[in-house]
Amino acid sequence: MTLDVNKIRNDFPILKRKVNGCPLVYFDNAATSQKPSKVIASITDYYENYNSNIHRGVHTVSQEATDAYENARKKIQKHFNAKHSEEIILTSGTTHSINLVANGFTSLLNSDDEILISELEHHSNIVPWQMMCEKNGAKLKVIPLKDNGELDYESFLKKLSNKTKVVFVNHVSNALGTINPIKKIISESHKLGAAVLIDGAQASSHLKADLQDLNVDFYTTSAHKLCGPTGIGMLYGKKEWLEKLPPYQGGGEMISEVTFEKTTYAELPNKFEAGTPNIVGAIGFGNALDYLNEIGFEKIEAYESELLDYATTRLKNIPNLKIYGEAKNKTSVISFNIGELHSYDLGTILDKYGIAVRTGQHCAQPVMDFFGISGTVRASFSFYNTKKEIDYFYESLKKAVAMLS
Amino acid sequence: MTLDVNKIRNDFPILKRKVNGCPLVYFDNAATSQKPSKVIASITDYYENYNSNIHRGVHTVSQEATDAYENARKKIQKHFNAKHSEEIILTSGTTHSINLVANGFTSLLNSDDEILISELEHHSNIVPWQMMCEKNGAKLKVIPLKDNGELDYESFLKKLSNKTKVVFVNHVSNALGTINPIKKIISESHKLGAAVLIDGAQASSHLKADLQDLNVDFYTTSAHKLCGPTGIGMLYGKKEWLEKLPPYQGGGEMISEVTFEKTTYAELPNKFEAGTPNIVGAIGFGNALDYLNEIGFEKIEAYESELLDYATTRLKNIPNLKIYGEAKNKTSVISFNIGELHSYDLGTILDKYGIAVRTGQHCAQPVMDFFGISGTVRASFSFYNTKKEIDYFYESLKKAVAMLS
Amino acid sequence: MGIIEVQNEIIDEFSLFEDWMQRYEYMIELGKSIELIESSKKIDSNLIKGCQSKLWLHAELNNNKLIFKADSEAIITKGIAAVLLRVFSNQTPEDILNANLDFIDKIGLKEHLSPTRANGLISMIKQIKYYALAYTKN
Amino acid sequence: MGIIEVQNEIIDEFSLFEDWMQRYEYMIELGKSIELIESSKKIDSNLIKGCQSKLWLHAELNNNKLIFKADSEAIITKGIAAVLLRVFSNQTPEDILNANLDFIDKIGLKEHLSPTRANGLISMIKQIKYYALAYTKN
Ligand SMILES: Cc1ncc(COP(=O)(O)O)c(C=O)c1O
Ligand SMILES: Cc1ncc(COP(=O)(O)O)c(C=O)c1O
Repeated sequence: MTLDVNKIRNDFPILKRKVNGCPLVYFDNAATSQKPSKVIASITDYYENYNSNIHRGVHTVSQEATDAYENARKKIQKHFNAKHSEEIILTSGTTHSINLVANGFTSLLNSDDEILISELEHHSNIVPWQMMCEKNGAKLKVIPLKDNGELDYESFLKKLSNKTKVVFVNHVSNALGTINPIKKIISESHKLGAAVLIDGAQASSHLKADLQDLNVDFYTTSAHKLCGPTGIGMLYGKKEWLEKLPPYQGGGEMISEVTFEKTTYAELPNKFEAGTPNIVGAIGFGNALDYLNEIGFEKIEAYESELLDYATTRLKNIPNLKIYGEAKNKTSVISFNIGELHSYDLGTILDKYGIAVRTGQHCAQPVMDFFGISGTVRASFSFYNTKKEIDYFYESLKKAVAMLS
Repeated sequence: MTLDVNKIRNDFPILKRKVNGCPLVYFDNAATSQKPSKVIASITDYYENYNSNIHRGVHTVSQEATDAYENARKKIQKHFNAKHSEEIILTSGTTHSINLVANGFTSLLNSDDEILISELEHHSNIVPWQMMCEKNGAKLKVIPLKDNGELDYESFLKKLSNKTKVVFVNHVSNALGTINPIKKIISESHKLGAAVLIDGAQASSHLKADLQDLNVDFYTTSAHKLCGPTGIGMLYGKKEWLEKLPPYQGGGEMISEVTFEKTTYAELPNKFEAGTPNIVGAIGFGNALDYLNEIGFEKIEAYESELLDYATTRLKNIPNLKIYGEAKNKTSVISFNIGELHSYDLGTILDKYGIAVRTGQHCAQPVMDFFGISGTVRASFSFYNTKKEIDYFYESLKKAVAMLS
Repeated sequence: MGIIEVQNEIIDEFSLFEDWMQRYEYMIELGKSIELIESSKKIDSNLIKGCQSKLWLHAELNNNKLIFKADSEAIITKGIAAVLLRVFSNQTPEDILNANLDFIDKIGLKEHLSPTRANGLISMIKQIKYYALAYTKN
Repeated sequence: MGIIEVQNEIIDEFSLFEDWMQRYEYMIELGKSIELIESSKKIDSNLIKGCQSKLWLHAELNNNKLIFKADSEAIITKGIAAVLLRVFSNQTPEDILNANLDFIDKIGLKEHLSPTRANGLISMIKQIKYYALAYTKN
C-alpha cells in the first residue's frame, strides 16, 4: 500500500498558497517542515479551551494542561521507544538540547579527555562542544568525510580510543542527507567507554529511531522539523546519564527546595525543565508524531526514497550539475551546484517560479570547506511533495540556468 | 474613558468555557494570562500561510517569516522603548533570559564581588545566581522584606557597596504583587557601579516599562504572562552589556564563521539567538503587545486597580482572612490564607465552583519562609475579569470555608 | 472484611450523595477518623511525593496484615487518605497487590486519579502497593 | 546627469519590460558592465554584511564626486549593484545623501528592499549613504 499524496496534501493548508503567482513548491523541508491542520488545530484548541500554567496547579484548567503536556511526553517516549518517560526532556529545540549536554559535560571532562565529532555536523553540534573545550581543555577530534558524503568509518575506528569520552554524530546530515551508521558507531564507542550523542534533528521526519535498540546515550530532535510547532524539541538521555549531569538552567520547576543558603534540585525530568515550558509546543509535538504515525514511517520512507531517486535521475540530465553527497543511505535531500553559478542566483530565480529551496552553507561550513565550495542549492523533499512538483522544478531549473548563463 | 470589559471578554474564547458545570472564573493570571483571538489567529495564520525557517532563506516564504519575526522584535523594542532593536534578544522566557545573563557574569565576577538579590524574588531569579556563585565564588547578599510585603529600602542602601557588581530585583513580585521602587534602586546601584537586572515577568501585563527612562541594564519578561504564546520571552540588555557578555548557547545563527579550529560569533542580536527560534512565538508576542496597546495601559492599570481595591475590601469581610503583602504600590494580586485552612483545600473547593486560583508557594519559597507559612491562596486579576466574578468568588470562598471548618 | 467488601460498602455510602459537596463533606468527615501516624513517624522518608500539602504514610506488618497510618496538612487530602486506608489497611499484602481500583471512579473521585494531580492520590496508591510488594517478597 | 535624471532614465528603461524575467535579464546584463572593484580592494573591510554571496563595495572621492566600484559572486546581486552604481556613482556626497529611493520600487525591485533580504541591497544602500556622509563631514 503506498501513500495517498493527494489526500495528504489536503492536510497542509500552506500547500494551497501561491508564491509570485505560481503554486508554492516547498522543497525546503530540511530547514523546517510544514504543519498539518490537525497540529494547527491542537494549538488553537489549547489556547481557546485549556490554556493554563502547568504543574502545581490545583484547578481544573491547569490540571488539563498538565495532563496534556505530560501526555505529550509519553507520546514522544513511545514514538522513540525510550524506556522511561522521565528520560524525555522537553527543550526549546535541538540546539538547546545539545547545549544542555555540552554544559553538563563541562565539569565531567578535563584536558586528558578527547571528544570525537564528525565533519558532517551542523553548527549546533559543533559550537557548543568548542565552547565546552575552551572551558575544560578537552580535545576535539574530527571524523573526516569521504568524497561521496559518507563518514570515513575506518578513520573513526582509528581515532576512537580510551581517551575518547563522548562521540557526536548526526543521524542524518542536513547538508547532504547522508544517513550515518549510528548503530555501529554507538556500539564501537561503547566498547571503549565513550558516551554517544546522536543529533536526530534531520532524521526524525524521515525515519523512526528506536532508542533502546540503538542503545544510544543521548538523542536530540526539534519538533519543527517533523510537522510540529516551533520552539520545542527534545533531549533523550539515558536515566543514568541524566542523573549524572548537573542541571543546566536554574529556575521554577527544576528545584525542590530553595533557600538563600542551599537549593536542592528536583528529580527527572523537572531537573532539566526550568521555567514555564513551551506547553502548547509540547502538545503540538505530540500531535505531530501522532499524525506521522498514522501515515506510517514505512510508507513515508518508501515514498520519499522514490522521490529522491526520481529527482536525482532527472537532475543528472542537467549539464554541469554536480550533486554533493551520494551516500548509499541517504534521505530525500539533494545538495547541488551547476557549473560556476552561484547558489543565491539559482535560488532567487527558482523563487520567482514559486519554488522554495535553501541556498548557502546550511549551517555546515565544515562540509562546504571539505568540498571547497561556498554553498549549494539544497532541495529537500517531504512525503507531501510530488513527482509533478519535481518535474516542474526540473523545468524551472533549466530556465534559470538559461537566464543566468 | 474606562475600559469596556464586556467587549474585551468577547476577545477571549476561553472565558466562555465551563468548569465543573460553572462558568470559568480565571483568577490565575499571575501564573499565565489568557490569549485573545487576535493572537491565536496570528499563530494559525503563520502556520497556514507562511511557515518557514528564517534568516538566510532566499525564497519568499522564508522572507515573509523573517520579516514577521524581525518585525516582532521591533514591536517589542518600541513597546519597551529600547534604544536599539538588537538590544532585544528573543529567548524562550524569563527563566532562559536570566540564565543567559547569569551565565554571562560567571566569567566576569570573582570571589571579591558581591551580588545583591531581593528576598521577594521568584526562584527563576534566585537559582541561576546561586549556580553562578558556585562557579565563581561571588557572594550573594539579600535585600530583606518588610512585614507589609515591601522591600526594606534602607537595608538595600546599607548592603549596596562598591563590592556590589549586580543587583537583581523583580519589577513586581509574583507572590505578593508588590511593585518595587526599581527606578530608585537602579539609580542608587549605578552610583556605586553595579549593574541592575530587573525581572519584569510579573509586571509586563500590568504596566509599561520605559527602559531608557529606567536606565536599566537588563530587563526580562515572558510573553505567556501578557496574552502572548508559551515558549517565548525577551531579554533586554544595554548594547554595551550584551557586547561584553560571552555567548550562552552555541549553534546555528549565532556564529559568523565555523571551522574546527576557531569559531567567530555573530553580531547582536544573533550572538544570543542560537538555533531555530520560536518563530511563531515571536510573532504572537508582537501581536499580544499590539492588542494590549490598543486597549491602552492607562486603562488597564486603572481598571485593574479598581478590581484590586474592590476585591481587597470584600475579602477583608471574611473572618480570619489574612492578606500577605499590602504594599502601597501593588498590582492586582491578593495572596491570602484563612485561619488554619490549607491553601490546597481552599483551592480544591474553589475549583469545584469553577474558580481558578493558584495555591502553594508560587515559586517564591523565601517569601513563604519570611512569613513562616507553607503557602497561600493567590487570586490574581486581569483586565478581562469583572467585579461580578469577584462577588461570586467571595460567595464561593465563604461556602468553602464553611465546608472546611 | 475483604477489600472488595469494603470497597462495595464505600460505593454504597457514596451513592447516597447527590452532589460533589455532600461527597466532599463526607470525605472530610472520614478524614477526621483516620488512623493517625505518630508524630515521631512524620519523617521525610514517610512523605508522599507530588503532593501540595504534606502527606505522610506509614505501614507496619501485623499478623500478615498491613496496617497503614497517615496524616496530611490538608483535610481533603486527609479525607482521600482515609478512604484509601479504610480499603487497604488491615489487609494482607497479597490482597492489596491484587486489588482493583475501580471504586475510586465509582465514588466520584476519578478526577483525582490523574498522575499530575497535586493531592498525591496516585503516589499514595503507588506507595501502598509498593509496601505490599515489599512485604510479599519476604 | 543628476541622480533624479539617472533614476528616471532607469525607470523608463525598466518600464518597457512586461515581466520579471525580462527585468532580471536586463539587470543581469547591466551587471556585466559594472565598474569592477580591483581585486586588491576585495578585502574584508569592503565586504557588505548580510549578503549571502560575497559583495564588495569601494568608494573614492574624485573632484567632490564619489566613485563607487563593486563586485559580487552572484550575478543577480551584481546586477542590483550595477543599478545602484549607475544612480550613485559619480555624484556628489550631498546629492547622494539627499537622494530618494522610490525608483527601486518603480523598477520592480521593491521585494529586495526588506532589511532581511539576503542580497544585501539595504546594506549596500546604507553603505553608500554612509560613505556620502563620511565625505560630507570632511
Ligand atoms: C516574577 C517572576 N519571575 C520569573 C518568572 C518565570 O517566568 P517563566 O516561567 O516564564 O520563565 C515568573 C513567572 O512564573 C515570575 O512571576
Ligand atoms: C542536523 C541538524 N542538527 C541541528 C539542527 C538545529 O536544530 P534547531 O535549529 O531546531 O535547534 C538542525 C536544523 O537546523 C539540523 O538539521
